[in-house]
Order: sequence, then C-alpha cells, then structure tokens
Amino acid sequence: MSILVDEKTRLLVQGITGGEGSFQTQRIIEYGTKVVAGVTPGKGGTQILGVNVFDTVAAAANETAANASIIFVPAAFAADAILEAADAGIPLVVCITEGIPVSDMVMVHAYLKDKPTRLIGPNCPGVISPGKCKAGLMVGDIHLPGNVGVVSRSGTLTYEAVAQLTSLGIGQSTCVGIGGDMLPGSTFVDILQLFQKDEDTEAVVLIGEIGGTLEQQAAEFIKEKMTKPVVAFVAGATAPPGRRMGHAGAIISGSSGRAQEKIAALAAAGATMAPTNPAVIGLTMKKVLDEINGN
Amino acid sequence: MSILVDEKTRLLVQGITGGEGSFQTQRIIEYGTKVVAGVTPGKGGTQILGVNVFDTVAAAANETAANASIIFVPAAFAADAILEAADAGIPLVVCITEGIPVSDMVMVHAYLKDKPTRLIGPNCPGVISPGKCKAGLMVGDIHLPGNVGVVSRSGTLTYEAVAQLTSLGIGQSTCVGIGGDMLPGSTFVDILQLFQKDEDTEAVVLIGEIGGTLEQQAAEFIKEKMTKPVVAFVAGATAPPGRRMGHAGAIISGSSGRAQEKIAALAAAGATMAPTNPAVIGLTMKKVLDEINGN
Amino acid sequence: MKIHEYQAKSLLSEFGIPVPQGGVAATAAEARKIASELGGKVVVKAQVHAGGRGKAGGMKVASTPEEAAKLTEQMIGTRLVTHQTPPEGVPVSKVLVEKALNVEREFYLSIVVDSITRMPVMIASEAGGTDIEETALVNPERILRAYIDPASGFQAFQGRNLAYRMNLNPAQLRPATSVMTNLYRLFQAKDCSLAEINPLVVTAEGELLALDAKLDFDDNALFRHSDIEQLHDPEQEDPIEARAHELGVKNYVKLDGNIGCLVNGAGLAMAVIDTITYAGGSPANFLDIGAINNTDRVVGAFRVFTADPSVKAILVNIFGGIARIDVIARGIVQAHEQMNIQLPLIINAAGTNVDEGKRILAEANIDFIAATDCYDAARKAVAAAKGSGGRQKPQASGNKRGKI
Amino acid sequence: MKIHEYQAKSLLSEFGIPVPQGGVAATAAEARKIASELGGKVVVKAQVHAGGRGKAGGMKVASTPEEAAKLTEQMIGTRLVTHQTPPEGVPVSKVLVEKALNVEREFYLSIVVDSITRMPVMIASEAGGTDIEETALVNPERILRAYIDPASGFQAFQGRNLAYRMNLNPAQLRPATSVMTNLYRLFQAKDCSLAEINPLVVTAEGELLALDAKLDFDDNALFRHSDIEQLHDPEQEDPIEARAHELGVKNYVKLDGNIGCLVNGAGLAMAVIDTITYAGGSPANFLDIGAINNTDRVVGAFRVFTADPSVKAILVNIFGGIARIDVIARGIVQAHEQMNIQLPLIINAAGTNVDEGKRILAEANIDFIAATDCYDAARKAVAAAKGSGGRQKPQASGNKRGKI
Repeated sequence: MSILVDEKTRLLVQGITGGEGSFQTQRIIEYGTKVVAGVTPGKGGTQILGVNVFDTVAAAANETAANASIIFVPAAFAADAILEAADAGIPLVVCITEGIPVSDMVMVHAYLKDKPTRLIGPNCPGVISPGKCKAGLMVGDIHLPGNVGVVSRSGTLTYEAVAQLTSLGIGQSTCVGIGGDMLPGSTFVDILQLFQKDEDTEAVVLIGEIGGTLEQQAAEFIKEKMTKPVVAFVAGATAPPGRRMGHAGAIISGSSGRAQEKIAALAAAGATMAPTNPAVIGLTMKKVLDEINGN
Repeated sequence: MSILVDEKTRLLVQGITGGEGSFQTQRIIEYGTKVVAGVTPGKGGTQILGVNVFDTVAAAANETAANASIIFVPAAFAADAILEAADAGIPLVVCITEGIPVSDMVMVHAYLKDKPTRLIGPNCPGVISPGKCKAGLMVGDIHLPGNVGVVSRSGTLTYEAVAQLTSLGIGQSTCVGIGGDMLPGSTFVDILQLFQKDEDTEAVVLIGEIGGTLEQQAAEFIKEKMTKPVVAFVAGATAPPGRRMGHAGAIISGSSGRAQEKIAALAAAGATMAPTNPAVIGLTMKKVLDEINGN
Repeated sequence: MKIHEYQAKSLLSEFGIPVPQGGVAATAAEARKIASELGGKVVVKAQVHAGGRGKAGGMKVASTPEEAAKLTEQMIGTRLVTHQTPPEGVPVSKVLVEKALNVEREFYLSIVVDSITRMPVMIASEAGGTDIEETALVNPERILRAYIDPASGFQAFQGRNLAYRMNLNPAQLRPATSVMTNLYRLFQAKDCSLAEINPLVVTAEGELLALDAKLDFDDNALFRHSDIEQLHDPEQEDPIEARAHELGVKNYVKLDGNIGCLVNGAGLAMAVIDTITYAGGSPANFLDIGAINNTDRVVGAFRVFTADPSVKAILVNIFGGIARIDVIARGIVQAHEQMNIQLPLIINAAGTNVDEGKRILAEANIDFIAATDCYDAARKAVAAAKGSGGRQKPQASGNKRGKI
Repeated sequence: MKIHEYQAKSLLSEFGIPVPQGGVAATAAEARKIASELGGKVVVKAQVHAGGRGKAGGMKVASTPEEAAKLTEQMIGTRLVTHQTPPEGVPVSKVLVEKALNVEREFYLSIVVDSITRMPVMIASEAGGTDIEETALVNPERILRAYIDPASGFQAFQGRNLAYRMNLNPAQLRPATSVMTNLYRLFQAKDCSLAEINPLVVTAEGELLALDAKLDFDDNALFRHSDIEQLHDPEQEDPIEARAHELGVKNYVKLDGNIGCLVNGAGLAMAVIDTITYAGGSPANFLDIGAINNTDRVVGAFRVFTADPSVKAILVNIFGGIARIDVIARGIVQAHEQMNIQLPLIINAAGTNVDEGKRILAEANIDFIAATDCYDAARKAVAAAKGSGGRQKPQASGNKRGKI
C-alpha cells in the first residue's frame, strides 16, 4: 500500500504541451507512471510524448478513466484548471503551479468544500509512492520503496531528507509535498490521517517551516490520534519576523508562526525532533526505527 | 405535536418597530405566541408592545434564548436579515417580506447550504400551529387545532382552505405558507417530510400553483415516501404562458410549469385532487378522512 | 422589465461582448445616415418587445441607404404583430440599422436562475436561431447546461466545456468563453432575470458576435439599477396594463375575457380566473390587490375596469386576512363616488371585519350581487356578464341580490 | 507590495471611505499651498513604508502654512528611523499634509485572509491606535473577528454586529458598516493581502474617518492590477534587495550577517541560514534561487553578493532535483568570468547532473571549498568568513579544498 498514488493511478496532465509540463511529463513517464491523457485547450486531437491531448478535462476523463491530475498551467489560469479537474470528478489533483493569487485559492477552497476531490498543493513538488507512481517533480532515483511516509511544505528540504533516508537504507511508502503556499489544498493533518490509516506506513517524517499554524494543528493531531512515530523538523528558527522567506506561507506575522512555538508543540505532542541541522533528519528517523525494532 | 412552531417557540421579530412589523407583532402576541425579543438596528434598549428591542439578532438571541425569528424588514434589507438570523444560530427563520431580488436569494441559499437554519418564505404568510403558536400573518380565529397539515404557495388560498376545514370541524396540526417566490427557503418536499414524521398529522392539504416544478418534486416524494393521505389543489390552470401571475414563481415558461402537468403528477402519485373549484378543498379532505375512519 | 434589442446590445457592448456595427433610428433620414456610414448591405430591425420579428416582416435587408430609409419609413408608426404579441400588435417607434453579416453558424446562449439548484445556469446550444424552442422539445440533448456556483462565479473551464461541446473550432474556444464570462458579469451586475443571445453567430470571417439579444430584468432589483429603470418603454406595454401599473395596481395581467376580477392574493386570483373559465365565462384580467390597508388600490382597480371596454361585469373576491374587508368596502364606495359605474358587481367576501364592510356598503347604498363562495361568485359573474350585454345594470334574476 | 499612506487613502476614497482632507507635497512650497488651502491646523506626515512614524518624529502638527512648509523642509530628503525600519532608516521624499481633526475615539479595522478558515476575516477593535499589537497580546477578547464567506461577501449584519460590539453609538452603526463593506470591496477588487485602517476615528463632530491606512497587495495578483503596480516605490526598499529583484533574484531577503547564501528551495534556504547561525556564524541573506534551467539568476546572485560589502564568504547549497547542478556550475563559471570574485566559495551540491557540474567547475578552474553536507558547509563558511577578514581568498586550513 501507499497513499494518494500507486500502480492504479491513471494520471492526466493539465498543461502537458507547455515547456515545464512536457519536460516533467517525460520524466514522470520514465518513472513508470501511467500517463493516460494530456489537456491543453485548443490542442485536442494532437499527441505529445505518445500521450493523447484533449481540449477539456471532462473529455479526457471520459475517454481515459483518469483518476488523478497533475497541473502545470501558468498561475493566472491554475485556479480554473483545479476547478475544471474537480468538476470533471477527478478525485486527486496535484497542482505544481507556483504564484497563484491568494484570492483565487480562497475561491478554490470554497468551491471544493463540498466536493470529493482532494487537492495537493499548489506550489508543491507533488507526490511519489516509490516504485509505483510519481506525480511530481522529485528526482525519482533518490527514492526507495519502503515504510516511512514523508510530508513536507518544502521541496528541496524533502529531497535532502529522502536522500538521507535512502542512503541509510530506509525506504518510503509515499512522499507528499503539500506546498509552500498560505492556503494549501491539503494540510499536514490531512496527510497524517492518511499515513495513520495506511498499513504500509510505519513512521512519518514531517518537515515544517515558519508561518501559519499548520504544524501546531499537526501537533494536536499527533497527540490525539497518531499511534505511529513521527520525526519532525521545522525550518526558519532564525528567520526575521515580517519577511517572507520565499514561500508565500513562510512569514512570521505578529506573535504567530514562529519556529520555536511549532517545535515546542510538536515535541510536546510526542514527535521526535530532528536537531537544528537538516543533515541529520535521516539519522533521527533511523534511531526511532531502531528503537521500535528493538535494535 | 405539530411541526416548526409550538408552545416552546420563543419568537424574535426582526423589523419589529416598522409599521407592518409592529401591527403584525401585536396580533401575534394576541394569539398567545411568546414574543421574546425584537430587533431594529439603532433602537436597541427601547421597548415596543412590551417587548425588548435589540440592535442585533446576536445580542437578542444571547439574552433571550429565542429559537425562531420572523422577518418584516423591507425587501432591500431582507436577505441581510435572514443571514443575520442564521449567523446567530436561530434554527427557524420565517421571512414574510415580499419582493426580495432573486440574486439576493441565490446568495442566501448558498450561505444557508451548510447551516442548520431552516428558512420559510420569503414572500409568505408564515406558519401557525393552531392553539399553540402563530409566526405569521394569518388570521388566527379561522384556525382550529387538529390533525391536518396544510402547506401552500399561496396565502389567501390557504385561508380559504383552512376556513373550509374549520367550518367542517377538521382541525389543523400546522399550516405552512412556503411563499410565492421562485426560490423559496423551504419547498413542498421539505414540509411534507416534516408532516410525514409528525405524529399528530394524519393527512395533508397541499396547495400549489403554476410555475417551477415544486409540485412535481412533491409528487415524487408523495409516491416514494409518503404514507399519509394528501389532498392537493393547483391554481392557474387557465393562466396564459409567459405572464407572471402575481407571485414571482408563478409563471409558465416554455413547456414547464403548467398546472396540467402538476395535477397529473400529483394525481399519479396518489394524491386526491380537489376539483377545479377551490371552494371544495375542505370537502375533498373530509371525504378522504371519512374513508380512513371508515365512515 | 423588458428592454429593446438596441438597448440590450449597448449593454452587451459595455460588457465586452462583440455586436454588429449599427445605430438606432426614429426617422427615415436617420436610418439613411446610419446606413451610408456603415456602407454595404444593412439590416433594418423593428424595435419591439417581442420575438418572431423576422417572420412578421419586422426585419428586412436593405442594399442601399435609400432602401434602408424606405424600409424604416414603412416600419415606423405601424404596429407589428408576431406570434408573441397580442392580436393588435405592438407599436414600432424605432428601428435598429445594422451592418449585414456573412453568417456561417448560429448558436444559442442564455443565463437564467434555475429554481431547482437555486443557481444561475448558462444554457447553450449548437442549434441556435429561431428554432431553439423546438430543439428544446425534440432534441433536448442538444441543449447544454452549466450551473454557476455563486461562490466562484462562471469559470473559464465551464466556457471551454460548453464551447467544446457546441463544436466550436479551437480558435473560437477563447472568444466564446469570453462572451460567456462577460454575459454572466452582465447578468450579475444588472440583476437580469434573462440574458439571452440568440443567435450568437460565427461569420465567414471567423468573428463571433451577438446578432440578436434579449435582456429581461428582475423588477424587484430595479431599485438598485436606476440606469436600467430609465430604459423602460411604456409604449410597448398593453395600454390597460400600463394604466393599471400607473394607478399602483402592480399585480395586474390583461386577459381577453369580459369579467373584471379584483382578488386578494395571487393564488386565490389564479383560482378565481380558473373558476370563471370552468363556469363557462372568461376573465378580463388577473388582479391581485395584495395585502392593503388603504383604499387607493381598490379605486385604481375600478378605474382600470371602467377604462377597459371589454369588461362587462366585476367580480370582487376577498378573503380578509391581512387585507380588511372594511377597507375594500370603503374603496368600492369611493370608486362609486368618483366614477359612474354601471357594471354589475358580484362580491364574495369573508374574514377580517366583514360585518363592518357590509355596513359600509349598505350605508353607501351600493348595488351588488352577493355570492356564497368562489364558484357561486364565478357562476353569477358569468351570468351577469352575458346578461348585461353592454354597460347596463343587471336585473335581478335568480341571483340573490344584496343591498346592505 | 506596499504603497504609501497617501496612495492608500486615495484608494479608500475611491471606494467611498471618508478620509481627512489633504494633499501630498514633495516641496515646502507645495506643503505651504496645501496647508493654506486647508486652513487651520494641519498635520505633516512623512510618507514612508513603515509604521511607528509618530514616535520617530515623522508626524508633526503645524498651526500655520509657514510652519507646515518648515516641517516639510525638515523632513524631505532625510531618512526616517522607526522601530519597523532597518537601522539606517528609509528615505522621505514626500509628505502628506492633512487637516487636523478633533479625534474623540480611535478604532482598529483590518482585513486579511485567515489561513485556518481559508476565508477573509474582518478584524476590528474598540482599542485602535498605536497600541493595537499590545491589545492583541494582553486583551485578546477586545480583538473582534468576522469571517467573510466568499459566496456571500461581507454582509451588512456583520458590520452592525462588529460596530455594536465596538460600542459605537447607534448613529454610527450605519457609517461604520459602510466603511467595512467598502473596505472589503477594495480588498477584493484590488487583491489586497492587508487592508488596514488604524486608527479609524470618530471626531468631536461625530464624523467617522480613516485617519491612517495601510494597504499591502498580493504580489502574485499584480499581473491583473497594473494600476496598483504603478504605485510601487523602489526607493523604500533596501537597495541591495531592490538590486536583487532587478536582477531577477526574486526570493531574496537581506539579513545582517556576512555569509552570502545561494540555495535552491525556500525550505532548504531557511534551514541553511538556521544552520549557519547554529554554527556560530551569521547569514547575509536568504536566497532561494528556485528551480532554474538558465544561468542568469546564478550570475545575478553573485552580482548581489559582490555588491554587498558585508558579504565575506559565499555558500552555495544545491540539492539538484528540478534544478540541475550543471546549470548552477555554469552560472558560477559565468559569474567568475564577468566579475572579479575574491570571496571564499563553499559548495555543497548533490543530485541531478552533479558529475557534469563538477567537471564544469574543474574545467573552468574555479577555486572552492567542498562540503559533505549542509552543516559541514555552514561550519566551513563561518570559518572562511572569519578568516577572510576582507576580500581576500581564503587559505587552505583544515578544509578539504577542491579544484575540479
């Protein structure tokens, strides 16, 4: 098992004919993911990378039984692309696009509220279940199939952590980048819930950062509902308040959003904190797993 | 028993200090309804008809534990008044106001979708459970406590029917005017569901009219779910298409909304149709009840 | 509220929807000037609040400015009769002179509020033009719908989905989506009850334009759209309806019978006209007097009855709930004081203050026929309307004639 | 994006929110003219992108036009230092000259998007003015919130509820609601990230006005608001940040240390500056180079480092995923070709095309210190920045120095 994506995932690519879209789709196909359709309005009927292109998601979903979508369309049109996928009944939508206006995402959240579609991202590296399916930007070959779930607001920091895990021989069930935006489609809690339920996930790495309260909400969930061990790391402890650290959501405003409070909440909830150096996230997980396994 | 309102109803009046509001509130109080608060922004702290006036519904509900609201505010402000009551957690809102723009009601419905508040109206005469509580404009003394539920899109046609029932000795559990607008807060189906569940309701009079498909939906519900007898009447069989017959919702457009189709649907669903003359609605119900009781 | 095509097109244009070049003319000279400025073939279109103009001769092509002037002269001042107008037609005071287009395809597009989902819905069809109503009946699958979530508004993807299903070509996906998005903006901004473009055309040059358009507005929302209210053209209304509305009798619809009806409550008023028909008669109008506490509307209603030569009898059917019978009675008395009313009057009244009402009518010595219920009233009104022949008082027959 | 108070007030005014009378002046003469037109006492307010002006001398009352001119002369051309500015302050190029008001009460009002409910939220307080942040900490119950359902927008009842709970008097319920409704319209229409009125004042005359206002805009939405983009004042930015943004290095934040950081990914960049601090050093910046496939941004980043005299060492930390190490390496080579870079360079790189990157750096003969992981890189950068003293090349110490 794994969460969100697996061998049964039939992926549709929105914005497949764009530069980024086609480049990434190639790598996604190379990883072995079943890419069943592409969508670019006005280019229906053509082919790219051996994939049939449709004008609308509805038409593509209808013809190909796609059950997941990954979005590469430019920021100005991305909210519309998310809604299009949800309206077509696609159950999983991974939005890679960075820079979507906040008001567009407010609208997207209102629209998705009563719909069964799960949104990952935007502004995220996507999702990978190693050895099964990659719906994202991550370099496939640093991953190893296994039983540790990874969930993160940051892309490269996740790659760091995953590379460490893999080099220590610790495989991953699924790695989920929820994205660096202020209003992510799925939160830490959403993904922790899935990992908690997933039989193949033994432990979870959670990588947070400053800004917002997603980590505090995660801490509450870990405390109340989580029986699996969690190793956590929070970036930005030395960041100055009031400045946006790259990610739209990574900004300390007023008294909220500081790394210290997030770290304290996660530690109090029973998560094992990786020390302040991200280079030891892997080692921290190894210790936790060794303890479980009685080594 | 009865539906929607009874002895436990603690009514709040929005727009209590207006001409219509105060005139009707007086008659509501005279009927024996517990009017616990009035609301008129800017007049908080005053009294009218012995009722304390508050500036906001939130403040009034907080102080008086009101559990129902009746709205008499002008059309331009009525949608806001409905939302205010819903936001304050009032479970039943009866909106009397006529002439609310359709786009305001589209917004109201979107707002109420996930909220527990039930809206009756707008553009309706309200609700009465004879002998217990009156939250509406109907003349109290034509009503008789009993076991027939009445639900209608039309005010005076309901009075006609109720007067007939009462003069034949047939009392009413509750009479509900759902209103003559195109987008009523509660539909025939909503109210039929309540009557079906209500132990004190033995049979139901349904008074429909041209326009929309509320009667067809009611027919479907009657067919599928309703075990209690329904006597139905539909007004407007001779109305010309394309003309609005007073009520915003009473307009035959294209092929839909004609009385003939509604009558056919209700009859096919097992409702007993009162003949084309509204003067015999009461008699039709009497026959139905006599049959049940083996007379 | 309805407006003219030229007014609707000006609003479409304001909201970024392409329309043919053209101008409105009230005289032949104006039409000539517009046609010569446009150059080439033009279409002269009678401006009336009714569809079906083409088949009724209200839409003609002119090859020269002179011809345009001539057609305009022929149309202005006449009454146009179409399948949507009353038999006497509606007056033509203005024409729209538009550049003729090379139309290749005709589509249908409209927005209304759907009463089941309680959302606005964009309705679209590949089969636009005059036969859309037939298409709706015969090939309903060719009528496409996209419901508009009020939280998010009309989305571009909905436009693309519709355009794709309407078989527009790839180059037209974007302009069609833009037309739809803008039509929804207009629908929302101006509180339309109907925003319709039929046909939306694609020309030989590949352009997408609104060739004809109809905008109706929510009367209840006019208070916040004074710009729209100003577009009202009372000339296009039935003169008796217009008179009724002037007199404050808002819920009034002219019908083609001879019994004037004054009823309180729309449902009851509908039931009364039904009952008159079943009793073998024919109502002259639908009239819901509403919940009133003053006498002016009653007097207004009687003024409408006396102004309408087809009315041969008056039926008053009031269930006094909110409305009080004494007020209605006082209104009837005032009407008789102000007008010379020679029509038979049938009254069925019950409810609030009925005794006081009876006393008032009695004191004023008003002649009327009392009825026991709605059907009885209808029956008596039908007899009276037949009996009266013209503007004579009815004579006592089998009717229980009351004087109170 | 931030704008000046006078620009914010002009937008408020456009959206129907009352602001004090006044005008903006860049010279003493302009200020004199405005003050004499206003008459009576005026307030001269330095226009800078920072709060805390009052306590810092950036806001002064003038009794005469002459005094207003004098104050303006004193302010223009200086740098204002408040608790919100960097130590060197921000330049004052304009002042706002406003009619002084008789303020009776000060309220707080703002709108932001709430990340938990994912809705805009109207925040209001009876305790407006300079101490709002303290109030939020000490008396959080005095901070009121109303969440705004995007489907229905801000509703009048929400305004009345807030105004009532802020203890505004009955006559002010309606104007306060109107200010809130209009502030939300502005927030929506212009894609604000913050719309704040502090204080919203009631004057002795009972008027409700926005005495000070702050509007910040969502950078990601500026593409649809060219009018707002034009209000951008680069003068108010840190010059090195402004330079970085000009060079296309968007995710750049100036910090006060001496190690220039070039990292890919915001989370990793944050972790790197944390690690530098824990290793006893101090980063000169946060810099997320992003997912790049061209070398210009790398060259731009090096340009920023060399332009910043506080930078004593450069740390490059790249995890090649989307970004490719060969591209980064080529950028580093180009930077060395275009600039005379004498700063010690520490590189920690892994991932896509790392071997190709190594080859490129080796071929170009670039001097750098290789690191085994992020912490190792930080430690070496701290040592190098200390060792280098100034703009000298670092000497090999215990570090594994690589030349590829």
